[in-house]
Order: sequence, then structure tokens, then C-alpha cells
Amino acid sequence: MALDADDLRLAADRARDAAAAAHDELNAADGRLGDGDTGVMLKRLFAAIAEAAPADERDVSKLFQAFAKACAASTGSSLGTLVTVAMMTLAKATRGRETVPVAELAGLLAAVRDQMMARGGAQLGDKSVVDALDAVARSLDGVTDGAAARAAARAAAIAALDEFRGRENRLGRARMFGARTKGLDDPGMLAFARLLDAVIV
Amino acid sequence: MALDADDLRLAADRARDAAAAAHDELNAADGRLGDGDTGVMLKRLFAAIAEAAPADERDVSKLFQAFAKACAASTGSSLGTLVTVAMMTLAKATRGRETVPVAELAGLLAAVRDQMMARGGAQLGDKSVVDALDAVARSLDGVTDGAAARAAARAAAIAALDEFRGRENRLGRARMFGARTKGLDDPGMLAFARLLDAVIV
Amino acid sequence: MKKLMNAPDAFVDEMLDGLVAAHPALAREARVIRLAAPARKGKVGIVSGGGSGHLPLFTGYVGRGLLDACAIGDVFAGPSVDACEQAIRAADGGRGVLRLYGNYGGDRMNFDLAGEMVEIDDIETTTVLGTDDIASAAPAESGKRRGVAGIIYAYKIAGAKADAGADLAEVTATAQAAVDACRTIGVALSPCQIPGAAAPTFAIGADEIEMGMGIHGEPGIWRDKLRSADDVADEMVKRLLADPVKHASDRVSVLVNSLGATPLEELFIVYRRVARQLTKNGLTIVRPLVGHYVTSMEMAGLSISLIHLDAAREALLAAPAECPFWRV
Amino acid sequence: MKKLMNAPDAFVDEMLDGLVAAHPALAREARVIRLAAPARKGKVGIVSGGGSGHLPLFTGYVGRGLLDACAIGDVFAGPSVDACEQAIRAADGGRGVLRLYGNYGGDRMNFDLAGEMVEIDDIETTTVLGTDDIASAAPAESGKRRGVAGIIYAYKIAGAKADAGADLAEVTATAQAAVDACRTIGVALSPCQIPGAAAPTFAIGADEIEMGMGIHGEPGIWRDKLRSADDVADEMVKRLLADPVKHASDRVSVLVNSLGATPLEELFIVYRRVARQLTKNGLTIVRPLVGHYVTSMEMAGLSISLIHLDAAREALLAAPAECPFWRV
Ligand SMILES: Nc1ncnc2c1ncn2[C@@H]1O[C@H](COP(=O)(O)OP(=O)(O)O)[C@@H](O)[C@H]1O
Ligand SMILES: Nc1ncnc2c1ncn2[C@@H]1O[C@H](COP(=O)(O)OP(=O)(O)O)[C@@H](O)[C@H]1O
Ligand SMILES: [Mg+2]
Ligand SMILES: [Mg+2]
Ligand SMILES: [Mg+2]
Ligand SMILES: [Mg+2]
Repeated sequence: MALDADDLRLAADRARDAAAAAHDELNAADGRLGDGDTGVMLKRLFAAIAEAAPADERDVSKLFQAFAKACAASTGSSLGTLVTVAMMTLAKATRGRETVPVAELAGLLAAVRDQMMARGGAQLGDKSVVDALDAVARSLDGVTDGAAARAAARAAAIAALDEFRGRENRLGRARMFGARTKGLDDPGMLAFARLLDAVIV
Repeated sequence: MALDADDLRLAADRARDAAAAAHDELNAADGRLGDGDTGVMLKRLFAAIAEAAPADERDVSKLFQAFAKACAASTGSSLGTLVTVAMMTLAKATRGRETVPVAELAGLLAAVRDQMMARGGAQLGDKSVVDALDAVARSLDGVTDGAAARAAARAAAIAALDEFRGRENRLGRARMFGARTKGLDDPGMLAFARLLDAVIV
Repeated sequence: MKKLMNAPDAFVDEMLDGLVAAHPALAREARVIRLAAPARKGKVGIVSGGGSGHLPLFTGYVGRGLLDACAIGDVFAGPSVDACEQAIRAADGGRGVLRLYGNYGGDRMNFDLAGEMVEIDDIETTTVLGTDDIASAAPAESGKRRGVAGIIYAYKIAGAKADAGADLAEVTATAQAAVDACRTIGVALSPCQIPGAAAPTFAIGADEIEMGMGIHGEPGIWRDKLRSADDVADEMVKRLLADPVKHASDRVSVLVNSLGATPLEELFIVYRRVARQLTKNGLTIVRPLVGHYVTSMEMAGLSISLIHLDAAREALLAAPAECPFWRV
Repeated sequence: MKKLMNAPDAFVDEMLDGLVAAHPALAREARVIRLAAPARKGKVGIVSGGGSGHLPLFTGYVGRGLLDACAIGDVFAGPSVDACEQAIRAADGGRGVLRLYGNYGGDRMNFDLAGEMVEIDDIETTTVLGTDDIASAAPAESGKRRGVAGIIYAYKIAGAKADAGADLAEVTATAQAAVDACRTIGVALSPCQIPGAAAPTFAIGADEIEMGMGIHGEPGIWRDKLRSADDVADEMVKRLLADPVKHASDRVSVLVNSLGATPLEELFIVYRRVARQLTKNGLTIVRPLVGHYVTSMEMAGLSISLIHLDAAREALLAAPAECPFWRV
């Protein structure tokens, strides 16, 4: 099983719709321990990404490049920039390719996670989108089948939310809220779960 | 019957107490058609006046001069400045005198009224403190007895309030409120009535 | 409406202490703020004054090429006669003093009385009243209009004239012409509160705006649901342009002024539209001003002032001047 | 919380249009504000940037002797990578560009990415992060502190250094030293609202104050009943002086800054007390600043910034500079 450019375009459309649908939920989650803009930012960002997808392009890397370009132009929030980093990382890792086998997803997501950590300075366990990515990347290790990958990824994202909910945020604005963040979902992790869920339908 | 310096000192103390007692009522009245400060201003002003009364002075004019000086130093509101004008007028009109016969009160108040009109530009009928003064000055015309003067003045101040309550303010800030001032006492007229009532006990 | 203050009665005096502490070019004498340097001999003096609560007005405009001294009252109350007198004396450089202040009853009486008191010492004084608020009276009764933010144009223009050595009559005529050429209208979105007062100066619904409201909460022209910035700006510009001006010009300056809580962001959104509309009407904008120039403490809202410029006024507006809150 | 605005999505762009319309010395390119005049050849460039909603910060400090260009994001959101890159390119005069901005995660990633992108064209860049907010992390973790109002001292001091012809390393070291010498603490009395948001950025009781709250409503040190201005000022000064500074000096500048709705009157009441306390502690105040320098739209509250000055910094602070909201 492998993903191609059409899969990516479809995923971009679905991500756009999912971000719009999750707008209020994510704003509210961010409002509890941040500045309440995760939803509005992601809605705008994924609309820009979907809009930017070149219709006839077959090169997967070129699609990711277009996504990265759209991100770089249209967001400045922390999470938005991490999406930019993700797109740039994926563009570099898929140069010249028209398909991406499912078996490579674990490695790609791990590369994204590492780049995000390098850029944003987060550690594993800080309770951020990086922890969600890490969980999903690890869940895909050795998985080659599409349906199995979908199930594993979905389960991992939910499990990560459950695992981290009771912990303290140790990053960014949320860090300032200290113990008050216990019991709350990190908005970035939540956003990742919601988008993943839509993208891999 | 005549008034002397001791009467004036006593009047100043009573005015101070009356202004303090009427603080809330006057602020509220001014709040309906002005900036709500008549009470706070008069309380401060009459405290300054009472404070300024020279203890051993017998010359009535000198007392009024001291009052005028205290006013000039301590207020800048319209009504406060009209009090300053009143004190200056009275000081000029009583120069060198140790007593002021009741029979002269009508003329003195009329002079005060005229000076206020000249300074402040109010017309009779504009519904301001000038109308209250006018009514009281006229009520004292030909009155020589202290008790009679007290009764006449008190009745005139109340009658003026009653007469003007239903009319429109045509002066200062209150003018802007137009027909909405119908049914409301003018704060300056009300203040005059309250102070008069206390001063002539 | 919370305030960072100590005793309400100390509000004005502590504020003035802070003002002169932060701005050593200014000096304080009781309720007068004047240039720390003595009055310039041979220069016509200009004084202004009014109630506190409008910073940078009034005291913030004492400076070279602007005001020489300022008499200041309690919050929203006129300056005392004594303060007015002191200010005039402080500003006197031997060639007379212009009293240039807003058209409010108490202020007028106080400055008039003060003028009489300095006559004894042969200090000649003249008066020009700011009457720029078009919402406060019809054009036929423009003499009854209140003075609001537009008065700072008169400060600047008359100040430059005095700085250039003009005599009292010339400075007075220049100030009067500046006032005559200037129109202001304001909108209010929320009230302010006088320190120590039990309640705000007025009540307004959470979704309402009042067109033409005065800077002390004097009632305006209409009150309605909040509209878009463009709609509000359009109506304000329309009203300003519809008000007759004797010597209208196609060169104007415009001041978009926050009443306090309205932030610069919103002022610029409004300015953008105002500039477009003025340009559309064939007017050229010279030296626009956008910011907090005349406020009512924490009131939300803004005012727009428009002044028509002839060549002389334009040059005077451009002349060097310097005070804590305005520098040219 | 009412706003005079049009569509919330247009808030920033319309604001920027108004800014450059009112200030012709500034020019706009998408989400970059830069000097209208081209970058001065041979001068080290200085760029800053961050979210909108803090005017005069950031874009209002573009000017001679200050910033060369500024990347600006949506309200309270960082500038995009593209904007950061554009700003760096606009500021480049061939001798490298200092990125001088507040320590916020998103901004850092974006400016870093942008720096990598301009490397291709051999534009050398360095970074100095504003970290003056002492309430945002303990002294031991001062590198985690947010940048708030004190950054304008770094703008002014580094800007003067660059203006004087210093090279990138010198300008960078000067900026870093200015940041290291500067401490800020703020108090919040009321929140602001992001355009289009359903609710204010935080809730606070009608009689409450929060010590140490951040300019986006980040939680502070304590929240309690409102206290007197003197008490609040005393605690703020005490906290500022208790925070260790490497090269402390007995000459300081101090900025008493309104977060938006807090009027100048209250700033001066607080400044009066701050000046007294600093003097009591043996410090001499140089060039104090009191006003709206770094805001959060209509938020009520204020911040106090203290910068220790050595002779070099004091001279750089006094050097001529000019932008729409600050002129020396
Ligand atoms: N440095 C970082 N590293 C990893 N994840 C981060 C970082 N900063 C923020 N995030 C993620 O972004 C989310 C917040 O996103 P968003 O609200 O869009 O950003 P902002 O804080 O700029 O408003 C957080 O919940 C967290 O998961
Ligand atoms: N020009 C004037 N002539 C006569 N009376 C006046 C004038 N201006 C004000 N008043 C009187 O003063 C009262 C208001 O007093 P006050 O609230 O102290 O003044 P301010 O309007 O300055 O706040 C009015 O009710 C009116 O009676
Ligand atoms: Mg957020
Ligand atoms: Mg009143
Ligand atoms: Mg008053
Ligand atoms: Mg944000």
C-alpha cells in the first residue's frame, strides 16, 4: 500500500474541513491554558493549505513544498509554524517521489517529530503536539497495511491524549498555568488527533 | 434687625454642615443633567469658606473678602465661581460696615443676582441658581424683620423650585439634555434652597 | 472602572507631581503647570486651562512653540480663579497674554475674573475660546459650541505665531482664525469615572455607540447599535464637511484622537477610511495626527478634528515645537 | 468590549494601511512595515516583529535610530516566516541584520527559519531575544522569560549603535547587554479582546488586580483586591530591584507604560511614587518614559521597566532617533 498525490490532495481537503469543524473545540481548549486561538489559526491555515495544492502535480514532494509555502505565508503561531516545519521536512524526505509506501510513514513522522523538537525546543513528555506525533509514529512502526495503519494511528493519538491529560504542560504559554493544566487536553495534541481522524477516514 | 460678623461666621459654619449633608442629594441631581459633581464641589467649597472666616474680624466686608479669597483658591466649577462672584459682590457692597440691616438684604441679593448674570451670561428664566436668587431677592423686598425675612426667603426658594421644575434648562451642560430636564430640579437652585434653609435657621 | 490611584482627593495633585517629575522642562506652582524656564521677555504669552482628566490636554501642551502655562482644575472641573491668575502671570513676558481655552461656563468666568485681577499690574489679556465641537450646537449658534480636541491645532498655530514674535493682537487673531477653521465630532463607546465618584459619568449599552457625545459625557446626536468603523468614519467625515466654514481650503490637517481606552489599532483603521474620504472630496491632508491627544481618562471612543489650512496656518503648523506629547 | 473595526479578518491589514497612510516615512509590504527610504548601505539592519495588538509596538518603532523593518502577525499571533524573511531583506544594508524580538516560541521558530532562508543570499543574521518580564520565570531561568515593554530600550540602544556605524557583532552585543540590564513587571486590571473572539482574553473581578500578568493575559504572581497606586508601585519596584542584574548601575531609566486603557493620569500618579522609591534606593533616573509604549489594545493595567545604564548605554539612549511614537 502506498499514498500518492491524489491521496494528499484529498487529505488536504479533509484536513481543511476537519479544522473548520474543530474550530470552537480547539479555541476553547486553548482558551483554558493559552490564548484561545488554536482553532481560528488552524482553520485559516488548513484552508490555505488546501487552496495551495497544485491540481495536476504528481510529485509528492512538490505538493508538500506547496503546502509549506502556504504555511510560511499564512501563519505565525507556534503550532502553525510547527506545521510549516512538518511540511518542509516531508518535502525534503520525499524529493522526486510519486508514491509513499505506508511502511515509510513511521519514519517520516519520526523525522517530523525530530525536526519539530529541534526547531521548537520541546522535549518528549512536555505535553505538546510533539508527544502526539511521537505516539503515532511509534504506533506505525513495522506497519505496512493501510487499514492497520489507520487503526493504529487513531488509537495511538487517543491513547496519547488520555495518557497526557492528567499531566502538567511544560511548554510555551501553557507552562505558566502550571498545575492548573492537569486534567486538560493540550490543544496541539487535541488538534492533531482531530485532524488525523479526518485525514485517515 | 441687622446681621453682624458673628452671624456671618455662624452662617458659614451652618452652610458648611448643610453642604456636607446635601452632598449625595446634589450630586444625584447634577448627575441627571450635568456631571454629577455639584455636591462634592459645594461640600469642599463651603468647608474652605468656613475655614477661612477670620475669628476676630468685625468688618463684614472683610469677612466676605476672606470668603471670596477662599473661593477663588478652591473652586473652578461654574456654581463655585458664581459663589466667588457673590462673595466679591457682597464684599464690595458692605465695605467698612459692621452690620447689615435686614432691610438691605433684598438689594444685596439683587446685586449678587445681577453680577452673576453679567459674569455667567444667564438670563432670568434659564432655570439656574440665578432664578432662585431672583425669587428670594424679590421676596425680601420691603421686609425689615428677621423672622419675616426668614419665612419669606424660605418660601420663595421652595416656590422657585416648584415653579421651575417642569421647565427646561437652557444653560450650560444641562441645556444639552433639552426636554429631558423637565421634571428635574436644577442642581444649583436646589443647592441654594438647601443652603438657605440651613443658614437662616 | 478600576483606577490605580491613592485617595481620590489626591488624584490631581499626585498626577501633577508625576507629570513634572517625568518632564523637567515643566514646573508646577499649586494648580499651574508652566515652563520651568522663566517667561521669554518680549514674547506674547499663551495660557490655557480646564479640568483634569484630559491628558495630554491641558498641561501636556506646555512647551516651546505651544503653551507657556496652564491652569488646571479638579477632574472635569474648571481651574480656580487663582490658578487662572497665576497662569497668566507665569506666562507674561511683557507683551500680553492670550487666554486660549475651551468654551465652558465655569472656565470662562474664572479666566475673565483672573483677567481683571491682572489688569492691576498692566498685564494685557485677550481671549479666544475653543468652539470646535459641532455636535454641541447648530452652526447658527456656533458661539455656544464646546471646545474639544481641535483646540490643540489652535495651540500649535497660535503658539508658533507667538514664538515668531507677533504681537498680542496678531496672536489672538491667528488663534481665532484657527478655531474658526476647525471642526470636531466625537463618538463614545463607554464612559469614564471621576475618581471617588460612585458611578461612571454615563451609562451606555454593551453594544451601543453614541454619535456626538461630549468629552464629559454630554449627550450627543444619536445613540444606536455599534456600527462598522467605516460607517462611523463616513458619517463623522460627512458631518464635518457639511458644517459651514468661512474660509474653507482644499488643504486640511486631520486629528484622529482616542478618548482614552480606544487603542491605536482602531484609530488607524478609522484614519485609513477618513483619509480616503477626505481625498475623495478633493482635500489634501497635511500633517495628520493619530493618537491620544485629548482624552477623558478611560473613556472608549474617538474624535475626528478637521482644520482648514491657508498658507500661513500651514507654515505655523509645521514650525518647530516641543512639549511632552507632541513634537514638530 | 466594543471595537471600532470592520471585519475582524481585516483588522490587521486595515490598521497597517492606516499606519502608513498617517506616517509617510513608513512603507508597507504585505505584513512588513519598513522605512520608506531604502536600507542604508553599510549600516547594520535591525528587525523586530511579533503579533499585532501592541501598538506602538512593534511597527511603530520603525524609524531612524531604531528599527529598520518589522514583521507583523495577526493579533497576538507571531509573524509568518515569509514576513520575517521579507523584513530581514528589507533591513539589509550589506552589513548583516540583527533580529531583536520577544522571547515567544512561535516568533523564535519563524525568525530562525527566515534567517536560514536569507543565508542563501549571504545575509548574515544574529538574534537577541527580549526577556525582560521577571514575572514569567525565576532569575535562574531568565532565558525562559517573555519579552515585554522593556524591549523598546533595546531598540533604542541597539538602534543608536547601528546608526553610529558599528558592525553586526557590536550591535548584537549592545542589544544583548541592554536586554540583560533591563527588567519589567506588569499589573493587569482588565482584559482585552482579540477581534472576532467570542470573549475577552481572561476574566478578572471588578475589584481585582493581578500582579505579574503577561501582555496576552498570561497568568501572573498573585491576584487580589485592587490596592492603592502607591502600594502597587512599591511592590513592583521592590520586585524589580530584587531581581539580580549582572552589571547593576546607580543610573537607570524607567518606563511607566500603559497597557492600553489606563490613562496618563494614573501613569503619572504611579511614576511619582516609582521615582521617589528609586531615588530612595540611591538610583538616579535618566530620561524617564511615561505613556503608551507597548499595549495590549484596550487592556487596563501598566508595566514598569527599569534599565541599568552604563556610560555607553546612557549615551546611546540619548542619541537622536525618530519614529512615529518616540522622538529623541
Ligand atoms: N515549541 C513547541 N514545541 C512543540 N509544540 C508546541 C510548541 N509551542 C506550541 N506547541 C503546540 O502548539 C499548541 C498551541 O498552538 P497555538 O494556540 O496555535 O499557538 P500559540 O501559543 O502561538 O497561540 C500547544 O498546545 C502545543 O501543542
Ligand atoms: N452660567 C451660569 N449662570 C448661572 N448659573 C449657572 C451657570 N452655570 C452653572 N450654573 C448653575 O450651576 C449649577 C451646576 O453647578 P456645578 O455642578 O457645580 O457646575 P459644573 O457644571 O461646572 O459641574 C447649575 O445647576 C446652575 O444652577
Ligand atoms: Mg494559542
Ligand atoms: Mg456639575
Ligand atoms: Mg463640574
Ligand atoms: Mg497565539
